[in-house]
Amino acid sequence: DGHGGPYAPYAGTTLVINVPAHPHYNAMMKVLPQFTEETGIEVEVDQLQYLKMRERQTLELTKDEGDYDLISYVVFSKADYVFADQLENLARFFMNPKLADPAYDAEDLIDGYVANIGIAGGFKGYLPGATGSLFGIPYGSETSVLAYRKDIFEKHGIATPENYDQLLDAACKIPEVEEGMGGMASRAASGHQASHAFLLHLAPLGGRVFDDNWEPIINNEAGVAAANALKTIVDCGPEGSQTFGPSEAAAAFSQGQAAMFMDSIAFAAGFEDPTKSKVAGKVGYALHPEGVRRGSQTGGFGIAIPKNAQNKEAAFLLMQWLTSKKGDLAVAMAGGNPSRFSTYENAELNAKYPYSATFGEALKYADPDWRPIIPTWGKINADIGTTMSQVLTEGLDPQEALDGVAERARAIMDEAGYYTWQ
Amino acid sequence: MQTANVNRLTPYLFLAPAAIVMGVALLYPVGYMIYASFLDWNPSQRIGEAEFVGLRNYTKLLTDEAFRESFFVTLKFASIVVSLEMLLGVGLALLLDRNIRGMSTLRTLFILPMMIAPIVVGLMWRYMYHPTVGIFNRTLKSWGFEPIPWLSDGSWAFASVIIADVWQWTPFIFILSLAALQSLPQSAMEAARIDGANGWQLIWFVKLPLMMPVLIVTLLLRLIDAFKVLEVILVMTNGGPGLSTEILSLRISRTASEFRELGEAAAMSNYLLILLMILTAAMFLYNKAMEARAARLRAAAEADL
Amino acid sequence: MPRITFDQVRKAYGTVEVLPPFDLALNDGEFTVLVGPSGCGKSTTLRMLAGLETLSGGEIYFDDKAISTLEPKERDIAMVFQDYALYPHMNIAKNMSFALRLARVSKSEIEEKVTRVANMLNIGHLLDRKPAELSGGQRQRVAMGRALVRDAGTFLFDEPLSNLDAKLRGKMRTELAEMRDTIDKNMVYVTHDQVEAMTLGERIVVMADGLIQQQGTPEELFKQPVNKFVAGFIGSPTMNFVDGELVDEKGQIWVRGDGFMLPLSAETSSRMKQGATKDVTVGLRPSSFSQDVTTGAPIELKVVVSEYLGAQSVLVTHCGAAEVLVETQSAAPVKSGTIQSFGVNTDEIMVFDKTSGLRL
Amino acid sequence: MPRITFDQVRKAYGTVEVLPPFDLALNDGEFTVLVGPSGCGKSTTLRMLAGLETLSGGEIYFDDKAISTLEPKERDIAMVFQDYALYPHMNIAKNMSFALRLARVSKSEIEEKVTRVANMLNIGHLLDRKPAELSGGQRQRVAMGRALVRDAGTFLFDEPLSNLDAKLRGKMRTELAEMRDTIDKNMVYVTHDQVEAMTLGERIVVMADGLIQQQGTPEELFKQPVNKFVAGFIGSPTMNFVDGELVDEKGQIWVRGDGFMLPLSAETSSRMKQGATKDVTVGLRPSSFSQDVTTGAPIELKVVVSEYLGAQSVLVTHCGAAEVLVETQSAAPVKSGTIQSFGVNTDEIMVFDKTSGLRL
Amino acid sequence: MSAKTYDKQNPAFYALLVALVVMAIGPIFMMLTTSLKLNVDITSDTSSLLFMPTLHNYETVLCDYLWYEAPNVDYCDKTFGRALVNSLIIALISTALTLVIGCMAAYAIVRFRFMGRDTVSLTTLMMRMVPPAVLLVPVFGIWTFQFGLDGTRGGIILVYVAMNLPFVIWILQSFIVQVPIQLEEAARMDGAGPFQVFFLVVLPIIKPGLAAASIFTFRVAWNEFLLANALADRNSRTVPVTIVNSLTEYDIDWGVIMATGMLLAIPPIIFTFVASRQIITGMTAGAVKG
Ligand SMILES: Nc1ncnc2c1ncn2[C@@H]1O[C@H](COP(=O)(O)OP(=O)(O)OP(=O)(O)O)[C@@H](O)[C@H]1O
Ligand SMILES: Nc1ncnc2c1ncn2[C@@H]1O[C@H](COP(=O)(O)OP(=O)(O)OP(=O)(O)O)[C@@H](O)[C@H]1O
Ligand SMILES: [Mg+2]
Ligand SMILES: [Mg+2]
Repeated sequence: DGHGGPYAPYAGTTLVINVPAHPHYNAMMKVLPQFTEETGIEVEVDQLQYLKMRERQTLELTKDEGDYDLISYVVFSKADYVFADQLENLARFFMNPKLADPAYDAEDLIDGYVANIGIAGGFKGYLPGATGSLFGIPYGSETSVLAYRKDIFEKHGIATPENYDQLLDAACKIPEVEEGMGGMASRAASGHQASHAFLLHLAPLGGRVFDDNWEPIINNEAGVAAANALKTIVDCGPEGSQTFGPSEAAAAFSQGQAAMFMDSIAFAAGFEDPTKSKVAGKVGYALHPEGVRRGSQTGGFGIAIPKNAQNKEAAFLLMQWLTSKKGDLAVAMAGGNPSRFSTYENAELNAKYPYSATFGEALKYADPDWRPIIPTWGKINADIGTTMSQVLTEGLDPQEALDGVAERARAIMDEAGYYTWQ
Repeated sequence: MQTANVNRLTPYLFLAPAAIVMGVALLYPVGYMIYASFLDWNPSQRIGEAEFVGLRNYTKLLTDEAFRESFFVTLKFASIVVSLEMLLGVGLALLLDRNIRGMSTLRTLFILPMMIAPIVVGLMWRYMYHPTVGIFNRTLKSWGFEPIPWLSDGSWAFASVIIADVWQWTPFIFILSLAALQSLPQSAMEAARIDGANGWQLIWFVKLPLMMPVLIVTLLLRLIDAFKVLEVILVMTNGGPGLSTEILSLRISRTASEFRELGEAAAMSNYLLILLMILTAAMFLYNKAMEARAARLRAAAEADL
Repeated sequence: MPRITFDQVRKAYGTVEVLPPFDLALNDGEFTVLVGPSGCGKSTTLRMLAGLETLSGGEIYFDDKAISTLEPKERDIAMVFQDYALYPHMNIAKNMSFALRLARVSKSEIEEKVTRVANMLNIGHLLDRKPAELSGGQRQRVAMGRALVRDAGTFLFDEPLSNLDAKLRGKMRTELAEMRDTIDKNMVYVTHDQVEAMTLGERIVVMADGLIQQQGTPEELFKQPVNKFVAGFIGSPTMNFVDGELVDEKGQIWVRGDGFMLPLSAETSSRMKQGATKDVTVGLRPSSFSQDVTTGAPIELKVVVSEYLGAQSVLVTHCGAAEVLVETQSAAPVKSGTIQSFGVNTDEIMVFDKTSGLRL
Repeated sequence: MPRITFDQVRKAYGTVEVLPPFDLALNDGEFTVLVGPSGCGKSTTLRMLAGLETLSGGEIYFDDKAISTLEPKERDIAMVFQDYALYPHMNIAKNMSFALRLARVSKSEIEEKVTRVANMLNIGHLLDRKPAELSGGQRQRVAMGRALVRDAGTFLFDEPLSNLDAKLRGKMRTELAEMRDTIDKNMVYVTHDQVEAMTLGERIVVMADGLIQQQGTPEELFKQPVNKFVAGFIGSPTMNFVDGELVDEKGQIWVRGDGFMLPLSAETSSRMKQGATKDVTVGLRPSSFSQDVTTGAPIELKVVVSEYLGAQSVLVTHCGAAEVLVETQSAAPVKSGTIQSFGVNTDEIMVFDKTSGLRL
Repeated sequence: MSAKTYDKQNPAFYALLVALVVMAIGPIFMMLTTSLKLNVDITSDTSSLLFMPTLHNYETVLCDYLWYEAPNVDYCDKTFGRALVNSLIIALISTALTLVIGCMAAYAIVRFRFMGRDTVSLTTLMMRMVPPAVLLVPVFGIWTFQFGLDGTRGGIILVYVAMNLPFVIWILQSFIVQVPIQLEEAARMDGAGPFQVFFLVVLPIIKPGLAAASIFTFRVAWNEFLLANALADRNSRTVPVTIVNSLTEYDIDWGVIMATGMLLAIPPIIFTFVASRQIITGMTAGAVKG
């Protein structure tokens, strides 16, 4: 029915895709009708909370015939899915002239994201390298930026923090000068959230979880510095910070209970929505401050085609359409997070979302090795999370805490066979 | 003899649907789970691909500090909530065991908390415990008190979780105790009054001992459920801060989905199962023995008259 | 052992008055039985005495002391309940000693008393058992023992035998009667079974519908019932009532009814003369009939059913339209369907006012 | 109305044989009562007949047809249960018509039958009520009606009166007796109450411990019991048993025991002579005593308890160490504690072998 | 019954009673009020009991089922309405099936002395002990690879029936033992076959037990989350699952959550009011006689 070209054979197909409940994917929902209109391919969306989505996919991907043609996966699922051989290697599709769009311009994709989310099999197994190949494409990827209250900072003559010293100073100064306001709202809830918050500071302060030989080095000075930084931030943060998940932290910021918020760029749209936020228009955005280096979060989601998908070609077409220049711009305009440099440079977008330029700049420092994406990560992540939570709430000494984490992590790694070749 | 055949088959016919359903959808998975506890199995694998590791999961758990910690938290949680609930529930029942108008409506109101989905209960309390917008801290602040770190401090979080559970499940004990109280033989109570017992003596020497069988069953049911509380804590604290509220069932669920160690999760729940079964079996055997003794002696009594 | 007096005591539940104001005096040391059909208020009376039920009006005196506001334990009473009300969780020894323990009696004294009473009641070997491990009769004895051990001034019994089967009930009744003769206490005994009342009571209080109908010794009640209710209630098989009218024939008063005409004894006649009533109900006890027609006034009855019991037979007969029970000392069954002649002992004929039911 | 024959029927639960093999023939159209103490196997026998219990051996014949493998509904039997077993969720009409409805009898026919039977039993006005809304006696009648409506050849009753109170039981017993005379069906009636057995049974089968002790008419059982068990079981108050020995003095045989020496009647004596036993148990019915000492052999008894019942008294007396019940037709209560003389009707003395219990 | 009298109590007792009631249903009431508030009111610092009640949150939740275009619902998540239908179907069917099957089994166990009551009670307790978190993966695997029931309502119903059966059998047993065996014998004498006896005589008599059991089954089937989350696909998802899935990390909309929670709580609350007497007898029968 008039849909010509590469899409013709698939017109009328219904694709089922599984995506998280996330602002970016809410934006995607708004552009999907456009895809259907252009291609005649119907899309049904199954949206889930992202951790539940991960659980669901874990089960779903073991089936012979899956329900989903295209899935969006959390970045750390890459290791599990690829390791279990549950994702299609995208080479097959990019090699297929009937499917691959020559104008796709893969170079334009933000490389940190592609390395972090899309590629597996290279350096350390989860980073690019000669042996790596592409299993997914970043979509709804995020990095960390610093959101701060321009008005408050101006009022008290505080400069926008450029480095960690300034950041921590500001964080603790604000509660003193502005009554009832915390310095920075941060995630800190036990488990994944606390771990995430810790990692956020670990990379800029020069730390890593493992060295290149898989020996845990999380307990070196940089690690302790990161833990201390997090503790300072939480202690100077708004009331009840110790249990904040991202939503509570963001809410604290958007309700004016904190002067800073350093987390994913995905929250920005919420802060600027006056129906939900009291701080709309008062927020400034800056790069993640520098520690010994710059290294902002790489995270968010990628999209991939499951091995057990039933309409793989059509799914690829959708994937390609969504991540194409046009699709990326469209989703960005609808409030999503672009994955292409060109989109961030787009004038129209910058006009609509003034913070886009800053975000584009921040992306240059996105650190693909921000966290190790290996199958044992889930356990180590949880351990870091609970231990950090103990540091934050029970006054556990950071060095001691991290030594413990390192020791347990080594045991886990050992069991998983990472030291076989040593 | 066709009819005779039908007769002999009848019990099986009545039993068959339940047996089939339970066998297929309950025993089979449970057996599967027990088998799984001997495997190194991650959820991306099919069971056939998992490696058999014997008792490794069990021995590993014994040395796993987090597991031991959470085992301890579980015991602490279960014993505290159950004793609190028993105390409150039985106490309230004793207090409210009066002939007052509207008792049935009251009872209905008291049932409501336990009819609400655990997920919703968790959300509700999480909202109430919210450091700033929650009703508790708001009230405290408006009365000029320091807000309390309900969920952000280990001990407070543990207490908060307990409060929520006590809120939801005290009514259960209350209602069972009240029913038990109201079905106690009235004349035994009157006899005690005539024998000179005052209010407390009546409760202590007559009512409580007489309610004991019901209380024991109630306790058992509550204990088992307390070991299984999951959603409420998951939503409220997700086990935190630290491991302060990470009870075993939460750890099991996290081990399965977050750590992706199905074998270990199965081994953990088998530990829990064994603990509970020992408790239950002990109680059952004791009951049986008492009943048998009573029956024997009564038979003897009837005979010698 | 106080003398117990009910003074204008009444009881109402809400607006329903179950016991209109009544007086009742129980003599010191007497075995009094309250008897009456179910629901007539016997238990309520007893329970007010025990202090388990509040009074709606009036006062109860122990000697001269008003006790209606005292707690049960302050009244010095012991009670045996219909369902025994043993404490199921205590063994027999504990059950019996509960009151003593509450009263902080010394251990040795408790032990001594319990042993004594238990042996007296023949339950000494059961002291370690729980009530559930006893048979009905044994439980009954324990309930009794629990009361006896307390040595209270007044003993109350609320239908203590009604949960036993017929054989055991007979046996326990005899035991109670023996106890009555040996223990010298106030005893108030409630039952709806007139046989129990007759065999146990030194004094019987017959109640119906919350009203005391008559009180007196068993013999008085049997021989001199004040009204039709008492006459019908006491005695087994029950008295036959047949409608009739009084006929005065040459100074001899007769009662005449459908199928019979019986002369009244001189004593009864003399009382009849004063009353102007003509329409009466005649009361004839089944035992007043004799197969020997010569021993009394003759009457012909049609035997409908004959219940042969061995030593005697109970005949269900028709006298006109009315059903009349006749008890005979027959050595052999009587054929039903036949018409038989009997002699009626005219001394035992009672005459009641047809409307008020009062005995004339 | 088949003739029912039990042929070497036995019943065991597991290894416990509750009914050893026995034969029993029930005559066509007769009202047979199975009587015996609790647990002797009466219900089991009845239930095997009904088809509710399987036989462990032997066979039951209806006329010449073996029926032991038939389902209850194929046996043409109706049964009235002890606790009536009315369906609580159906009203009376529905209760009575349940069997007919299952058998797909036409509506009009059901209606007609139910109405007829209900009117006959005087429960026509209750048809719309639920069983819970009826009194005990009414329920009893419904239970009867439910059986009658079926018009079965054989009616079984398992202690249908035992749940009623004494008064009602007497009344229902009379009604049953009338029904027995009007309805001409096989009826088998189980009870443990000898009074019911005596008054209702045309033929009585006395059982004990799973064994049939004796069968016969009520009179036969009362006058000619084959053993001590039957003698003690039949008659109320129960027969007194006192140990004694036979003494032959100049052709007259006496029984001598602790505190008495009684001559035997000629007829009894003649049978005694054949037996060599000397140690015997003497059976004396309470009704065999008379306060008129001249009417029989004299005996002196110490009255322990006197139960005054109005028309008669039952005296509990001691004869040596043995307890002896005496029934007297006294017009006034007898004082307890006194020693009284009685005349014993020697014709009614029974003598039993002390060890086997068989009547001599 | 109108003559029933009540004891008089002193005012302190009533005060205590009121306090208890407030404690018991206060949180529920709070959920209700929160669900009637706008987000701005909910998260604002200044708490007040005076607010403009609004149905906005309910409009958001039920947007799919509104007959009008709700003005302030910018994005309509169509899944809630479908989930509500799923929940109802699943809860009702599984309850009905559990009752029938459970009742038959309980009957067989009580009447035919199959295995002891104790075995059943023990099994019940044991089954109650198995944490669903552990069953999750085996159940998913078996349902998917062996039964092919994954993602269907039937699959979820099957688990719920199996999960609830032991408890239902346990509770119903105590009701069935109370049905006098003579009733059944009477029915047999009246010519009824085993199934007629069961359906025409036993079943109607234990109605209260059935009602009580149904409430417990319904409660579980309606509220269960873990297994439903694993087994349901997007078409068969139930309400608890949708609630959890609407908790994003980016912005917790308390108003909408409380509204959803309220909607989820309403059916059990209604059930409770309708059948509270039965719940109590059921619980006590099960517990006391167990
Ligand atoms: N709590 C109560 N409320 C209202 N009426 C009551 C109450 N208790 C008893 N009654 C009524 O009071 C009357 C007398 O009851 P009571 O128990 O004294 O009778 P009773 O003579 O002992 O009977 P029974 O022989 O059946 O025990 C009855 O009509 C009864 O219905
Ligand atoms: N199901 C059973 N299993 C084992 N023994 C049984 C069973 N049913 C009955 N009995 C035993 O069989 C014997 C006869 O029982 P049955 O019920 O026939 O007595 P019964 O004469 O009817 O007594 P009752 O007058 O008490 O009804 C009793 O000793 C009883 O204990
Ligand atoms: Mg009474
Ligand atoms: Mg029987």
